[in-house]
Amino acid sequence: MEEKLKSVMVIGGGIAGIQASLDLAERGIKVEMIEKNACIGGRMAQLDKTFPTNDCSICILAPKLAECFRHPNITLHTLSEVKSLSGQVGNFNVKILKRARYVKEAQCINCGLCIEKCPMRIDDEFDMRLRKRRAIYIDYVQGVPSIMTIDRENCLFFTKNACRICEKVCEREAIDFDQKDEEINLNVGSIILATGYDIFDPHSIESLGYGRYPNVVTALEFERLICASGPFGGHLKRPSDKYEPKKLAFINCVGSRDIKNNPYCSSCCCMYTTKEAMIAYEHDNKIKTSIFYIDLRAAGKGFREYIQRGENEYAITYIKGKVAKILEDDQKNPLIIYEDINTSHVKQLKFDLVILATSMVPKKDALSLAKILGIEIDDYNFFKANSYQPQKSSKEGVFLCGTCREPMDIPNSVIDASGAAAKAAEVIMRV
Amino acid sequence: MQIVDFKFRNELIKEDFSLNYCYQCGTCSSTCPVAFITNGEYNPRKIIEQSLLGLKDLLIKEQSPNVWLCCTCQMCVEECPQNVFLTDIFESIKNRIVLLGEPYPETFKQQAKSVIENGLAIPLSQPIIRRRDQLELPNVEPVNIKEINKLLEATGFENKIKSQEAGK
Amino acid sequence: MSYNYFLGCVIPGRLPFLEASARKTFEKIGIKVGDQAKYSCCPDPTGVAQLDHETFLALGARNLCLFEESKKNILSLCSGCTETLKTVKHILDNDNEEKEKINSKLKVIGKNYKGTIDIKHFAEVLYENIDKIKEKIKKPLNDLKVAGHPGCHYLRPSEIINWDDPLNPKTLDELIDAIGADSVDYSLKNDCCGNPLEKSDKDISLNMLESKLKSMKEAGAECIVCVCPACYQQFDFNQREINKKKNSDYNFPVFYITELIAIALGIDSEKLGFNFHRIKVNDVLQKIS
Amino acid sequence: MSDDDIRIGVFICHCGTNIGGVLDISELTEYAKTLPNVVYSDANLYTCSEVGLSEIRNNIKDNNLNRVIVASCSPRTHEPLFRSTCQEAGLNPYLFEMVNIRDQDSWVHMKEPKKGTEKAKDLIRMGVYKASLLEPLEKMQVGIIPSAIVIGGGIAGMNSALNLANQGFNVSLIEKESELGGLLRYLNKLYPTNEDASNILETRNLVENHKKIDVYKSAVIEKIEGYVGNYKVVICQNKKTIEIEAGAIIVATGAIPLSPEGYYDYNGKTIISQLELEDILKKNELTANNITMIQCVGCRNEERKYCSNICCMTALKNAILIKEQNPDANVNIIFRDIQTQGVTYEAYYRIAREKGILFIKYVPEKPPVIKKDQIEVYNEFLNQVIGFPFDLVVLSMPLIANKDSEHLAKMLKVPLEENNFFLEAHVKLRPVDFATDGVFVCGSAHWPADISESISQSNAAASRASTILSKEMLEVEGSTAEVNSELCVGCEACIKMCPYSAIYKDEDTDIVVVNKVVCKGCGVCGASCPQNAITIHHFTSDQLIAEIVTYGGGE
Repeated sequence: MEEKLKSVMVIGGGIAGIQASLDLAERGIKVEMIEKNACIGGRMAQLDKTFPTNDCSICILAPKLAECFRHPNITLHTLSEVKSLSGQVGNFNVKILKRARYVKEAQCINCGLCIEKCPMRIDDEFDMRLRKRRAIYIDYVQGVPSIMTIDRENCLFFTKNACRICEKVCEREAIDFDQKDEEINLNVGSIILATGYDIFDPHSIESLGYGRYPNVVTALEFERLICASGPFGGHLKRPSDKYEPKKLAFINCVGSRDIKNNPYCSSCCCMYTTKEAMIAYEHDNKIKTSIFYIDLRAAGKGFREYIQRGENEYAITYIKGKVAKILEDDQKNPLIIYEDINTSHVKQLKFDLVILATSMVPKKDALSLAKILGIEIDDYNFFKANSYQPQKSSKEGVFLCGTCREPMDIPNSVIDASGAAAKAAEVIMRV
Repeated sequence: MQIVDFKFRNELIKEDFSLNYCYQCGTCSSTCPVAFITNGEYNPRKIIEQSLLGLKDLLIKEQSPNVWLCCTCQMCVEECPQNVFLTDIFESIKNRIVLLGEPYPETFKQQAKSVIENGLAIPLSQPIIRRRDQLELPNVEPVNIKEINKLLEATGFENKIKSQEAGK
Repeated sequence: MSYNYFLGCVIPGRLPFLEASARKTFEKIGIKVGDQAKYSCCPDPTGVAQLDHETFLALGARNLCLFEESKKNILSLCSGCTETLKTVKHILDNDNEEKEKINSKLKVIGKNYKGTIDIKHFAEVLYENIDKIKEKIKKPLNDLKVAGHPGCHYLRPSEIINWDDPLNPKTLDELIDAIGADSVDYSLKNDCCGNPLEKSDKDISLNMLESKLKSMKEAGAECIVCVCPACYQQFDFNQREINKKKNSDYNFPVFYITELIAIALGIDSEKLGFNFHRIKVNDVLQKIS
Repeated sequence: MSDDDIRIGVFICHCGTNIGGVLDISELTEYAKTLPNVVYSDANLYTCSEVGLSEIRNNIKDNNLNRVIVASCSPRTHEPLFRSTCQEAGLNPYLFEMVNIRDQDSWVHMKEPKKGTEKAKDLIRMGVYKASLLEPLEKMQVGIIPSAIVIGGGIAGMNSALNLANQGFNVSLIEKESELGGLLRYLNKLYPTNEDASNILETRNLVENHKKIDVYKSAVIEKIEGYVGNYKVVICQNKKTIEIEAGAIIVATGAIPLSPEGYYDYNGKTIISQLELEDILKKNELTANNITMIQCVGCRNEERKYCSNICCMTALKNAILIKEQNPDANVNIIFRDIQTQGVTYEAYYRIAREKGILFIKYVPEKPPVIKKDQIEVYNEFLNQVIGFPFDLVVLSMPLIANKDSEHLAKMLKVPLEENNFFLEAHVKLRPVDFATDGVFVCGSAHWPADISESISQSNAAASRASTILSKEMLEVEGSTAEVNSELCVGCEACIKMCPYSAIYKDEDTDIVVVNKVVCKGCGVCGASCPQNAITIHHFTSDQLIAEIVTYGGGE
């Protein structure tokens, strides 16, 4: 094995970043993985199940998390962000800002004592604010690295120089308030971007009532509502009165294929709304679901049969007709007004819970990261990829994979990630 | 069976290019208050589809769905994800119905006659003038009708709106 | 540049008391608005515009020329007129071919459109002077429950009207709250009152009105406020029609926002011609004065 | 290993609510303690998480366990993880037994938690009895030949060959036709950039001139032998047989368009296929003015349920090209669901509408009908039948699996799915790998893919292959079959039965021998041997009998 091989920096610790890192590490190339959050796992960790196999998401992600965390060729930098880049392909110098975790990584065994005692209650981003977390927290139960992190914006010590209960209760003295942010300089031969995506906030689409009607939720909020590690422990309850909903409506293309919001198609909403409808049915087979769509897009392997199975075995009704107006009755039941284009009747239908499949949008910091790395972005802030070498960015030696370049589903992100690893390996082996 | 009329379709597209962008998603018919009240009998999406197919008979002669039921509230235009200007398209269809002498609601003709004769949709009647004095409102110098008629002659408004009752 | 009124047809010709409340309100808050002679029908965006686009532009452009000649911006008392005049200005300012065509027609009556004046809805101007209104409040309306109805042409098409949020409007509510009333939130606030449909299908028009009234009632409104004479007519004249047809008992007093502002500013209600309202407004007047 | 010093640790998993929501975990944990040789028993919310794994490691050390049982989910996804965890704690990975109380218990007995818990006790007890008889096994070491074989010279095959060669590996590219390029040779322009297909065809020169790539054209594969790291492929080129060795094989045999014969009375003149239209456009011979394309011809029906992914964009591309050439042409696309996912493809669909292409939605129950000079179709948007003239109809045919996929699959011993496309190991976890190690797939051989998808997948396959080729040695499973030479009578029943043909006869001793590297430990030979001469390590007869007996079966 050539020792003098340059390493590759993988920015982003979601499924794409993990797959790219594992491929490179398995082929003997060292990887510096940069993850902004306290744990790796990215968006996929928030999902309950994944299509088309309906595996539970964490069950197929956890082994990869563990493998990635323990792999000798992968160095994991969590709570870290890229600050600056110099040099060129084969010899990049990257400055990383590693935020202090205030927990000694070697000591903490994720026993959870500090969490019990911490007085603070903060909206839990991971659970889409459906639940509270403490100032000392772990992103999610199976998070890797499985150690706590102190959120200095909300911790009473940092805000009011008080409390420090966690320090007192910790039997392994793992808390260390004196830790400082540190800057690290890394020299790498190639860079892979796998920074993932954010969710489009449907507040701006007024007539759907998101934010005004409690029982109109986004698809990712639904994933948390129904997930075993979610706020209701796997029992699907609706936010307004914790009633277990029996009639669900999924609305596709919310914000997508829309010149006024995101003109592009987010690729996998038709599939994941079917999946979510299936899971709901599995929880309670008295549930009836309707999916409102424009074009039902299921072109991947086994996808069309998956949709047919949804229709035949999971009581899903597919209605062609985009919903533009939602009202609410006095029991907070959303009332959908839609045209069923098949019969061209315009009707109002009452549902217990409405789920909006909102578009995938680039991360808020995609623009600044693109500037730091000197790579081009498209009109919507996705990183611009070469048409016939989709893993190549506009800059030599910097590669792209996953939803940071275009909305795509998990199978494609995994393929993209291995593809980016191959291109990066080409550069490393040439250096 | 309806035959697609590409010539009429291209005419409509030339006048409102945004018609092309429609992919028939149903947002307009979902947000349209009249479509909801008439359970889809009045249907903006269907009128757009007929325009895309250039179905001149349905649009101009049979007028089904009846384009005159559009209450011009512009909700469809605000919500359309492809920026199709439906209300303008419906307006140009109605203009064609009038121009081609097809039947249209009487009330529009009455208002047009009043504009031709008085320059106002609602001329000042005596009781109203008395009320205006009671309310100490200034009387506003009336429009000179000759100038209006000259202008309307230039645009040929009068014979445009004369629907051929005789012919029907 | 100061304003001249564009009164339109319906207000001066059928609802002059609304004009009275507007004039007195603007006087009270110190905004001088002149009168423009010889203006014609704007023409009605839901009427003439549907018959012939060219006549629509020509008549509209003629009105704009009058204001250009007297170098006065337009302050319109009606949402319909506002939409027409703003649309004509938008088309002529952005489409030179159309502008030449219309100017060739205007040459027949010695006029030429340049595009030097602007158009404002009266509620825009009131909203821009909301602080003046608040200063001059004499009798706040001790949170009268008001169902504000912004109406369609006051907001849309937003590309042309360019005022407030076309799908979630706030300016009318703020004006109502500013004068001490309580703007009630009801589900169909953004829906059309149905008036333009009177010309094509009276039943549909009444059905649209009825669903709005039902939603206002559920929200506990005591009266209705609007900013367009067409909406005013629909609410004031047609509640009786619905009660006859559906034997319901809708009886909401209907006001123009300027009428309520006038009372809040302490203007004597006798001079505002409330007696001309079809639905009696006395018990609301009791409550607020 | 005598009976008394066996020390078993049982780790029971909640798996969130998948198990914990149904079975009584604490009852199971207590029950496990009562079983023979069990010295430690505990539960975890997620055993596969880092917390669960470190608990196993620590307990192996602290309680010096020499057997570990995890009662949780399916070995298929998590056994390798738990085995390597035991190994890290110094325990032979084969002294580990997994008991599936999720897929085979809690998931199927959701409505009967009580009975489910009892069943889980039986399963755990069987696991304990088997664990007591487990023996340590060693993993085999296998040498790797650092070169690859790519089967198929289309864009996918060429690109994966290029990537591997640029990574420094020797590649043999085998193409059955006389030239490289595959379907790409018949394309006129490529979406989404509408650039000429010949630009991408340049890849052929890069491949043919690359010093690390040997290209074998007009070559047919006769035989494929060997196993991961040591494949031997015999090909026949112009009647000459050549033997090629490689450490990994990439299948990139692509797919072929379904023949339009028999669909909408195709006649090759006024009713043609998209591929024929490509040719006409390439030669600039299009004269028609009223062109109608029909989508989903011969697929998304009972016979072929799938959507073929590339036909919508192909139709849009050709329709846009026609409109650019002749703006007055009337181009219509009769469709069911336009598949233009993503940023670029959706923008392409908008450009098509902008060019004035007319889209008409039909329903499968009422397909379009082609009359003498007019097409009639029930337009779902209008709920009415519409008609319009045509002088050219273009049928968008789906891609179907290559005819010789079945033969290749048998030689490679890899599975096909019901449409005869190659079946990958796991659609999400290992989308370009096969279950058989060392063999990978990319491009339309796996599923209909367009140019940029094929290139992404080919890079992915190259990367996956490089994870093997970059190693000198490879560890192979220890739980394989072994023949007891005293008992074997050489009847060869096992050789015929072995699905991986991992058994061969030693000519001089006339006794059969198992090639441990190829053997997957599936147990078919053991079950079929009349002499009971074959033992399957980790699933020996006495281990299985112990499980059956403790479950309550007779001797």
